[in-house]
Amino acid sequence: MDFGLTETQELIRNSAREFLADRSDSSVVRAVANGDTEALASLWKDVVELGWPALTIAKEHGGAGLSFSDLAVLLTELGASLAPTPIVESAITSRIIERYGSDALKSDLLPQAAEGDVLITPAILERDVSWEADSATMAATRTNNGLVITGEKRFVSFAEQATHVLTLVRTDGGEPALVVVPIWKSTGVDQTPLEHVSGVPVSSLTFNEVEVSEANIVATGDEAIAATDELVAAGAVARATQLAGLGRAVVEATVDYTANREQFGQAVGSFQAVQHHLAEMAIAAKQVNHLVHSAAWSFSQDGYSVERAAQAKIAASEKISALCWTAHQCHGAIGFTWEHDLHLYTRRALAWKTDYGDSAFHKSKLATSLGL
Amino acid sequence: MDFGLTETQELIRNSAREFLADRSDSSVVRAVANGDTEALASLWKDVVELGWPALTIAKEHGGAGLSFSDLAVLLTELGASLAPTPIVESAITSRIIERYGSDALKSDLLPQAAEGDVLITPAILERDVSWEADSATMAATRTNNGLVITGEKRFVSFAEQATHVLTLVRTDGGEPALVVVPIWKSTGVDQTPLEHVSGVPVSSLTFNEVEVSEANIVATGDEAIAATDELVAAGAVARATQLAGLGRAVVEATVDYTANREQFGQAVGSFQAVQHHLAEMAIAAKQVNHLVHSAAWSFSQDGYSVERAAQAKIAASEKISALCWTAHQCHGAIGFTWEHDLHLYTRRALAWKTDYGDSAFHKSKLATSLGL
Amino acid sequence: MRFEFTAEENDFRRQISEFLDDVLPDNWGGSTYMSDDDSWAMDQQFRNELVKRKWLVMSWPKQYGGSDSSPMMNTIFADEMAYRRAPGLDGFGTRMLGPTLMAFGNEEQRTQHLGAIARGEVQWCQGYSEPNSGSDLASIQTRAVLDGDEFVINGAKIWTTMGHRADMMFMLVRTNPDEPLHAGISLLLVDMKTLGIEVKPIVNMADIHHFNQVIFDDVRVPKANLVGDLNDGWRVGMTILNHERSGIEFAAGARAAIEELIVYINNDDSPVSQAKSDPNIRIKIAELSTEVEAARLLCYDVTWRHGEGLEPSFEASMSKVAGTEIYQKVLDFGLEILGMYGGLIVGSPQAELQGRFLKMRMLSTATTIFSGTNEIQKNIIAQRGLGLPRIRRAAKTT
Amino acid sequence: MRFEFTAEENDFRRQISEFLDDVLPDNWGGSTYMSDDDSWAMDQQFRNELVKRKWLVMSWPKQYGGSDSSPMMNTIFADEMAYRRAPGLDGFGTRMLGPTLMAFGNEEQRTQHLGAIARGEVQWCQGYSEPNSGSDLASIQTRAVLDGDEFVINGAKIWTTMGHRADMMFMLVRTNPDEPLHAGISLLLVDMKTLGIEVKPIVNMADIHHFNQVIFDDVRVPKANLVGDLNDGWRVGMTILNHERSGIEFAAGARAAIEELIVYINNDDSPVSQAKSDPNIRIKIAELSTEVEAARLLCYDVTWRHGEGLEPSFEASMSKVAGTEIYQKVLDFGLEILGMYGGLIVGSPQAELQGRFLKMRMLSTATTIFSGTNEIQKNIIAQRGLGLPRIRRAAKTT
Repeated sequence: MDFGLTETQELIRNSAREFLADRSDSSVVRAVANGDTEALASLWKDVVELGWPALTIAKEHGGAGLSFSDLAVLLTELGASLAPTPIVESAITSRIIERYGSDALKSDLLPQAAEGDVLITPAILERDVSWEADSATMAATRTNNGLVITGEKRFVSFAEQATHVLTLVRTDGGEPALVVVPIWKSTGVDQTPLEHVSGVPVSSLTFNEVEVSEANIVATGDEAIAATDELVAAGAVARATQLAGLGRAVVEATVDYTANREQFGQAVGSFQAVQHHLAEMAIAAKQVNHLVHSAAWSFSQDGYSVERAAQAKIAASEKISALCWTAHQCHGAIGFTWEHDLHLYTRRALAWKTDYGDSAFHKSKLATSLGL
Repeated sequence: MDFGLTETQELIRNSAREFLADRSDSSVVRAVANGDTEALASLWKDVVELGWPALTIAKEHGGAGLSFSDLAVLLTELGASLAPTPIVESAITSRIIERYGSDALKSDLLPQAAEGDVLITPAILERDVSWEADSATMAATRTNNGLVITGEKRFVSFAEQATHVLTLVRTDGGEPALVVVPIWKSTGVDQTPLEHVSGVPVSSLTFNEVEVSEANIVATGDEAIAATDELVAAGAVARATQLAGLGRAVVEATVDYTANREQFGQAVGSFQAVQHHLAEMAIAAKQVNHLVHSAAWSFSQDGYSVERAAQAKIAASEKISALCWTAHQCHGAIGFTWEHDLHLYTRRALAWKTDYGDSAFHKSKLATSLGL
Repeated sequence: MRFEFTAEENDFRRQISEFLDDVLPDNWGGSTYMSDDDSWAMDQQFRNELVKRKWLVMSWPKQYGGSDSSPMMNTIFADEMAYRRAPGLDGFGTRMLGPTLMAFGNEEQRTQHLGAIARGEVQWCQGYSEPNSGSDLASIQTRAVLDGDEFVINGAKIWTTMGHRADMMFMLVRTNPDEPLHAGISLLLVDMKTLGIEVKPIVNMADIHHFNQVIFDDVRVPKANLVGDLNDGWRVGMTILNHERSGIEFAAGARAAIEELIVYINNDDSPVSQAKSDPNIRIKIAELSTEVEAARLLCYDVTWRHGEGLEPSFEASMSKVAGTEIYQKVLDFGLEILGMYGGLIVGSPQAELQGRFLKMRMLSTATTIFSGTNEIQKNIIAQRGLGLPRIRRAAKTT
Repeated sequence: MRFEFTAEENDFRRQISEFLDDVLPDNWGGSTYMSDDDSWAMDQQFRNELVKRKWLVMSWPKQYGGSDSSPMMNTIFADEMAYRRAPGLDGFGTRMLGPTLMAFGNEEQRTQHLGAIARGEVQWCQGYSEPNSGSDLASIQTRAVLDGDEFVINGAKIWTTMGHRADMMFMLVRTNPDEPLHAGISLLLVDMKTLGIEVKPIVNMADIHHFNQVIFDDVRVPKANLVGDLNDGWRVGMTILNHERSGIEFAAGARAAIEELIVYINNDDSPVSQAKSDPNIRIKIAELSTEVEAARLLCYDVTWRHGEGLEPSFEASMSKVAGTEIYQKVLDFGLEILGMYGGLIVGSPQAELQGRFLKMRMLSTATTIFSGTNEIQKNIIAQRGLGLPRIRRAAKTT
């Protein structure tokens, strides 16, 4: 066991902190939440420049070939800064294509993804908002050249910025297929932008007889289910890792506020009730931090630990949003204002809590894995 | 709404407090827990003298004809004193016989129950310890004269003191029957005394071809199920009411201890963490108190509120045992000793928490009742 | 003990309910998410309806235009109104200032203000909190200096709900800076149109403008606007805070939310209708509805005590803690049931239950903070309710 | 970062496990519920086995009979032993006194005591708490007065675990009554057979005799038994408390309990086997196992910090709080699963899982109280860990 950062990881962390402090302060977060797509695009350009989308893509495909564990270090910083940029979407779709896709598809897409020339985002959920791969119903008809897709996917993050979606369909025979759809070049794809608590772009997409070539099929049958499960697990750990960073930032902000705000002639943070709130918040943040890094460690080129992924998301979903609410309690009235940044964290925590499976979903996965 | 006691209720409360302070202090509770059956019998004799078993039995059957709401006032005091005496068992079996039994059975048993000449205790649970009436499997064969019973019932309170049990069997045709078995006069009934956390006698009973006359059948078929459901609900509310009293007593004892124990030059009870523990305990105790009296009020001669009964037991089961553990935390080391009385409350709370259905059982009942 | 309402009480509850059936729009989700002029207009219109039915100040004595109705009737009214999220109530005028003027105001003040409140003609706001005095109200710094027949006020108030709609403010000011904390404070009535008052909006985390900061720059107020004695404002002002606070609105809001959720998941058209057969959801709803009932009974206990002439001081703290905590829990659970839909904002395409649960959860954040944080309420319960001692001196805790 | 153990560490864990497979009785539930002579004999026998394998003092330097094993190896050892509820460990001698003598003892004291501890020949106990000094240790009143070459001790210690089995005690005494709290305290080593010592049993709420009260009536102890400097005992004694405390035993106990429950409900012979398909039970087990893993990682973090030479002070408080709370929760849940069987006591007919969960839950009550209550641990986390200030003076909280 080693809870310390490697040299590479320290480098990632320090450069991320420096960059994000400058380029993703709360004014940028607020601008993007207000629909400023230029701010978002500009941040993405810089992020590409730093090589973050390339981080975990194999060297042979133009990436840096770093591990999911290394990525996790970056994700905590992205979480702490609430950076509105689709690194998670990019990293997990790249991973699934790398692990399940054909050599041709990999050679085609991964170098472009590493360069930021394409952005592939997952499109999994349908009307029943279930993360269970089995529940996908979007119809795909087989043709000589590939598939023709008709149906709807909901809650697709950064769909407005994405060039492709990685989506799960069900073909005529009932067989599932995981497929990359180049939405920027396809006809028949319509977007409905949603107004979402996350403060980043989220849309629903309708597919009306959208043609996709055979080459874009990543996996079919049981393999498509396994790949989707892995996509969801990777997304869950990534969101949990962002939540870990977010939680750390909220603890720090709350310590800072309560140590300085005075009432009854005392720093508010000297009252035992507030100290105990903060002690419990700090324990929770540290626990989530360890669980997410343990889960991230388990993601290798051979697979991942279903248990650790579930535990990371269960703990992050429950503890970090609860921690945000307790932070509000410690901040009192000032934290209830729009002007104060605290609610930006709370909103993002609410979004990430549910994204890629809420705690109930992952508890059920974990229970099965524990032999129940 | 009236949260105050009626004159009758004040009388019941005051006389119960006075009597129990004298006759059921912790030395008596400890003696009975150590198997002193004479102490138990002597307390029962006095309790009969006071007319407590007769309290809710109708006047026409030799009782006092008071309401379940009046009984609840007595039960809180019994709970607060941990009095080891089978008033709950007596009261709820009397109620079910009065509501569902034949006139002959009522005229036979109720006056004797009121006088304490018979003691009827419920025997519902089997090996799977389910309080669901439908799950009873103990076999009864129909004969010309009645039933012949073979099987086992577990966790029968005060079976050693009881003259009769009120038990649920399943006849050859699969039809359930609720029946009074005079175990003091029957052959084929064996007792296995259990060692139980409650500190009162609890046994398992085996029935080996035990003959019971037709006249002792209280109800059959759907009516037997309904009667058993009501028995369990009444037992649940009664135990919840005892828990309410127990909780009140533990809050009082903990206030008393923490207000006087000093550490760091302060009364322990002046620390905000301890004050908040106690504030939450006090809220819980008051909530449970109100819920149990609301539930008890709903028990009339026409039936009862399924929702209120469930809510009372859910809250009492969860909040009062939790409150006891917090009391241990506030007491520190001294409350961890055998010599200190606190664990007597904790043990009884653990027993009552599960008796007549734990919170999970009643939540399921309540959810169904709420239309889910 | 009697755990049911009288026939008269049930009848009254029915009347309110029928009235609300009539006047509330379909699918009414509460005015809480409308901070615009329309919602203010609707509030005014509702208040007129309440005046017509003689409900607005029903708890007041007949001589001031009320009906001398019992505390139980008043709580039933508040319960039903909050349960339906009805607008039109006027907490500041009818429930806070009115009773205070009856107790401490002089004849002229009563004549001038009570009738207007009873007729729903005037909107009051409350000037208590200051930027550096939140939980610790006694430390307020806004000064009022007597200059001839007028007080001259300088300072700032904050968290002034409805400050931008109000005609009048009742406010605590420091009239004697040499006295220790509580002793140098007075209560003044101030016309919001007086020269030198500036109202700055504060938008809350649910993106709604309820609060304001109110700046006082040499604001001159007639001496006659002093309520009670000079420097006795702490006693007068705290009476306002303690008056008839049953906390029923939180339990009522929780009850409404949980019933709405049950109906919602039982509707097969709901995209998350599978929740209704999920045993974990069933159990959780049972648990929450038990807590709601537990909180509700605490409120009616406070009301009953009030009717019996008993002092319900720490019991009100209990009902506030229990009510606000369960209200937040029920809303959290609503978001949980809604899953990804819980993240959609009011007005978003594909929002379920109009996105109201998210907005309500945001708004509910304040309930455990304002009117005395729940931490302070627990101190009150422990000290006033249970008689536990205060810390004697600096604690050495480690 | 690396979230896995080395091959060597895994191998060592396997060795311990195989050893315990060999020597533990079938269905072993832990010596915790055996307070009789048999369990003491078993403990002694196990300790000899540990000595044979060179595990008892493996963390000590080679010069004192140890193996200089790493903190990580030590925690793995503690983890596995606690997970199997194995007897034979000697916390007082090997983990508390030994390292303290290495740091503060003189050559003679080391020679006299370290070898005996390493060979498992002597049982130590700890004399810290007093009837009026529990959480507030610095207020101890037991006096030791120098009289020639001897200290004369008068007073009483309480909660002395193993006091009735111990050969020796290390104890805090007040040697300068005029000094403020911490400054007048010294650490003495005392032979329990010395004239004037009376050991009175205290039975705990689980009906087990672990604790004792120890009365000192003019007990004469050689001056040479002073460890460290006179009146420097607070520093010496606190080192004992802080030494290598990872808290892994609580997480290990919780892990063992939850795994046992999973096996138990998966067994169709179990009367409560319907629990395995109850979605609420499934969810709850997933939740608890997540919490157990979260607590376990905190312990290994403390261990890792220790190995890196970093100061793990408030991190140890975190692992203590998290470990003890989840341990109690898991046991509560075990009783919940057992339903009515949860109420049966060890030895009762029809008891399930030998009635052990009830006994363990009773025993676990102490874990959140002893070695610094969890409330005090949270103060430490807030103040030492997060840097929050202490109260400056009496707080006016209402």
